[in-house]
Amino acid sequence: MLAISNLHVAYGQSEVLHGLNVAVSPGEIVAIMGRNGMGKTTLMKALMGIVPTKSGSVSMNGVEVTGLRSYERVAQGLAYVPQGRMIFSAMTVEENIETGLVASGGKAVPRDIYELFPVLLEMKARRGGNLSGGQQQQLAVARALATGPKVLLLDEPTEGIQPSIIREMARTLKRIRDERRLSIVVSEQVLSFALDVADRVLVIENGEIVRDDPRAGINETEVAKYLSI
Amino acid sequence: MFDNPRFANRSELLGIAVLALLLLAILPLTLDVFRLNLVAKYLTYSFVAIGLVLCWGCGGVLSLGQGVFFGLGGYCMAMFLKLEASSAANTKIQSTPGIPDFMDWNQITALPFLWQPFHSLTFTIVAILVVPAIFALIVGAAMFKRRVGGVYFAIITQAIAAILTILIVGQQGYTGGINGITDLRTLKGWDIRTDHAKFVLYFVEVACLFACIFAAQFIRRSKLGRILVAMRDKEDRVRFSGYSVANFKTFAFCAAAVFAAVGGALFTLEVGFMSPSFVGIVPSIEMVIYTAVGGRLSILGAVYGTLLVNAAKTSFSESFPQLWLLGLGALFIAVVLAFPNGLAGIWRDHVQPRLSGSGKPGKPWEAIADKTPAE
Amino acid sequence: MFGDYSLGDLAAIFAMQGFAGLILFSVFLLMALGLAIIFGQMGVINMAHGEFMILGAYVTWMTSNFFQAYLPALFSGYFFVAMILAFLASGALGMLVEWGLIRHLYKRPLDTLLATWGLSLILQQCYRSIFGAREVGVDLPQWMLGSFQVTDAIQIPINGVFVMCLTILITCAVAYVLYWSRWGRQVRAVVQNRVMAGAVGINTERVDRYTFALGCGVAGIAGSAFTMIGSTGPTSGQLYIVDTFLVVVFGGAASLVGTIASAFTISQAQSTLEFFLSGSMAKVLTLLAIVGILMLRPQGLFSLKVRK
Amino acid sequence: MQIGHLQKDFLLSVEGLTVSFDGFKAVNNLSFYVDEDEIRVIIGPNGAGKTTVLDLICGKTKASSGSIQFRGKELTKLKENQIVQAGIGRKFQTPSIYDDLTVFENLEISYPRGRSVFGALTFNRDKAVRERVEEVAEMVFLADRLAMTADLLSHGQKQWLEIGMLLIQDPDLLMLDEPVAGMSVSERVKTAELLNRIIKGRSVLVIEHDMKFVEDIAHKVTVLHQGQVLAEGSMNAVKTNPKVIEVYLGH
Repeated sequence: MLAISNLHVAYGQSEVLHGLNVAVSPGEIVAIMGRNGMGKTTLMKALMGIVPTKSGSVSMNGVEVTGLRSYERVAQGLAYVPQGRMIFSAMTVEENIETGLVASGGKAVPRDIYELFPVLLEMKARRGGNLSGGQQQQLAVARALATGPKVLLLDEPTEGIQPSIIREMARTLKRIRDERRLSIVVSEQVLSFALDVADRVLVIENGEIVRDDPRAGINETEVAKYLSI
Repeated sequence: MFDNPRFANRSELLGIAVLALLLLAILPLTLDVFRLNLVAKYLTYSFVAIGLVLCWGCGGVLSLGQGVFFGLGGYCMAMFLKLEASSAANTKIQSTPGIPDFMDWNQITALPFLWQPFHSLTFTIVAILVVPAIFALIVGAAMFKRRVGGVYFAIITQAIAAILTILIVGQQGYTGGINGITDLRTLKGWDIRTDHAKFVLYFVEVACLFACIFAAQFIRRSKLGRILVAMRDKEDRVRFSGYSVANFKTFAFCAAAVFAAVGGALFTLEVGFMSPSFVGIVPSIEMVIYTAVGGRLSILGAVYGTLLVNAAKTSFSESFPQLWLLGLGALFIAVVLAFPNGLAGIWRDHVQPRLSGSGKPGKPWEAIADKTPAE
Repeated sequence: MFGDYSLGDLAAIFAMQGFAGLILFSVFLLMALGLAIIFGQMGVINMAHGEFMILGAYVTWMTSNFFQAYLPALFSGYFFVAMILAFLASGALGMLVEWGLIRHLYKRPLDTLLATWGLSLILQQCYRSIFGAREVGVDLPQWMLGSFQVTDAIQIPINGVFVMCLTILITCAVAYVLYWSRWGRQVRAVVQNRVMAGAVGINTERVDRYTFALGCGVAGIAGSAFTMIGSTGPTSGQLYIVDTFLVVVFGGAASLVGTIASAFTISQAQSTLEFFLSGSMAKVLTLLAIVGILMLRPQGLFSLKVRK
Repeated sequence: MQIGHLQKDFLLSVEGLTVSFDGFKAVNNLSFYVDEDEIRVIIGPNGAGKTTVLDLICGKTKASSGSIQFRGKELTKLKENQIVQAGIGRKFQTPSIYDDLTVFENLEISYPRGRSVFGALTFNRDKAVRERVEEVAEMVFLADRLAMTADLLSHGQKQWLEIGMLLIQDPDLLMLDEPVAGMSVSERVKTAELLNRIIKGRSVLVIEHDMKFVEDIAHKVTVLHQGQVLAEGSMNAVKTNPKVIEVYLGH
């Protein structure tokens, strides 16, 4: 589905990602773990075309997207829930979701999105900026789903969110995967969440993938070493 | 190597020497008095341009109201000269002798309070320097303390230029209205209209210009100048190095205002009148363009830019009046899009390396211009 | 100071003055609407905004001449055709300018200001070369001449009423486009977070181009409307630019309601002052008050409270 | 605890500090105290409010309520430059230096003299200044780069330069926001060595994720979570604190 090969990304002179290789199968949920500053966010941004790629390639279903702009990548089926959620805070909840419809060509917000997130239906006339962190997170996911993606990228979705909501989020993501048959790539620092949600756990350290384990038979303490304080 | 920052490095000193040679020898020897007076008129704008180099180029604060300060200086000077020209003997045919003619035409019967002190030359000279400085201080302090800058500052200064123009035009009994203050004759009895006087005034002006260049050069070479550059680049870092950013911006704005006012006062002397058409929005923006064409970071570039644009304006509008505005507009766009550092940038990036052949490439200046902050 | 007037006269004067204020309000609002889109939404300083208005005025003038010469029977309705043509002409020019000039300068707002000033000089000269230096005025169709006789003393000119109605219509249209249409959602998304807008699938460059064109087109309509109440010359646009910017900035740049409120406040202040003072002093005092208030409250009357 | 005990003089006391952005409390009723000569490290997951705390102390963000006392001086009422003059230096997360100026000029501007407009105009680059600049440049490994324009430096060198700019101010409290982020391994080692040298004789407040580095220098660690203190104490105590494990590992 999504294939990343030998991806190098640099800010000016300092290279942050040193040749990543990741392949994501259809319907798979992949968690990318690592501490702050290890390159998770940079990877997400590079996949969306927000940060330019230095060398290497990213392809979706065999279609090369490396040279494309963000909106063209969305049209190819990539969707993005950024770190910090970045909802359009001055716009209402409904308008936020509707911005995602530009790519999919729909007219109104599909019912199933509101079914996934009933709270958004209740609050559809509120300004996005006035939602709580957890609600904003749901809104950001809903907005991404409105584009009709094949691969959903989530950058630290648990950041600043209460533990009780985090568990629910894992369930929701799996439900999204099952209902829509899309692949999900999620970057994380919280191990329990990653173990809840992922089929495969990668660890990124200093811009390189250092571990790649399927969920079954994962050595939690080994992975935790890369994360714990 | 890190001794006291020298006043100017060798190439800058050379540049100043070349300019001095041009202004003090080549032009006076080759031009007739009429043309020389034209050059003198152009040069008065270069005072404004030098001020803009400090406040816009170095400090990143774009003022679109420099005409206000040019006008304040010019009007102060004009008021003094007008009072001298309106002696009771000269104006005995008026219904109220001893006051300027336009006041008499507007049925004003006594010299207004604000005009009284301009009988004194000393007061006038002090006013030329102090009035614009105080005005700039008030405007600058009010805005920079509230962190208003960039585009908003530009628009508000532009509005101030519009206000002052409307005020001058509207209050013609006190200001001479749209025609301005005209028919200026003598300075302490010395007739400024003669060719000889114009010749002498040219040199007085060039002397003032060099004083101004030296002052600007001193400011830019001082730590204050480096702080201005630093501020344009990373305002927050300067704040967190313990400086009050607002005070430094205000200083740059005041300095630019005083330079502009000196230019305005000299303009009145050289040209023999002052009018609101040098105060408003259009002249203010044109002055910014002189700076941009010369190079917003170069003091000498500002002088050359002013001279060149004005020379082009005069010769163009003499021969192809229709084309002049097209040319000027295209020049604006070309400078902004292609040469953000103007003549000085072209000189530094393309001409100088070839001349010296030392192959020591300077940092591309485009990068610097791009950093002029947005807000 | 009211001693010379009877009570009835005074009432009539105030009514007329109030109406004059409303016309001024319409003029300010029409001028500011286009800029509220370009500067308020996109943050682009377009100093050639006045020239885009004038283009609309000239298009209207040409249309009126065309109808007079070739379609005299339809002359009474030419204005509606002219308005659409004005919108298209200014919008098309706007699109061209965005492509050739503005898009290179989004990160250098002060430079945009200088470049668009250069553009305004070029446009002025073009107008002068094509249409001549003299001001031109359009002939109004018969139905727009004259005035409503409300009472003996109060007359309300029909063209003034027409401009007011037009203003209301265009304001509603702009509000609809920005706040309720699909396109407006994209514009607001791009304005709030360009990067994220791209990442939800919005073609931000196209949005920029069409938004700029829309603002210019609205300016064209404004210019078209102005031919109803005054004549047009090559430099007329420059007279408007400071007022227009102040209206938008005073209202709080990103708020359409703010722009309306500020146009209303400024126009009423100015027309009221004009009754007591000379026109120029009224203008000076109004502008001074605006500048003074902006120094105290740089964010303008209405600032949108959003969490960043 | 005895009544009327001697109140200890902390260098920095943060009490009841709250800042909310439109209802969202980024920092919520936060209190902590820093001693003289103490090295304090703040850790916590993204979004816990670490950088906001530094912003509040140095005046970049204004607190909604609460107090920050530095040597008995209330900081919440001061302007940024006054806080710096009171003796607090701050390093930003991304290197914040003056790209257009040389390394020498970068350091010189940070030299704590001639901070008024008039002072800057008459500032004289005398022997004391030159020696101090050279001394600091030596410390931050940039002695041979003094004449270089700062923007030609590598990422790591820029970070060092900013540390040098703080050092030359000789602050009583040094605040560092992720000083080793984005550095290569060799640069990290050098930076650790540098920081170990310069933190002597002053108090330091560090935000850092590199735990090896934290372990080396920290006297005391404060763990922030959702704008509040989750745990505080020695590195070992914090590491075994069940609440900390819960937040980080979720078990």
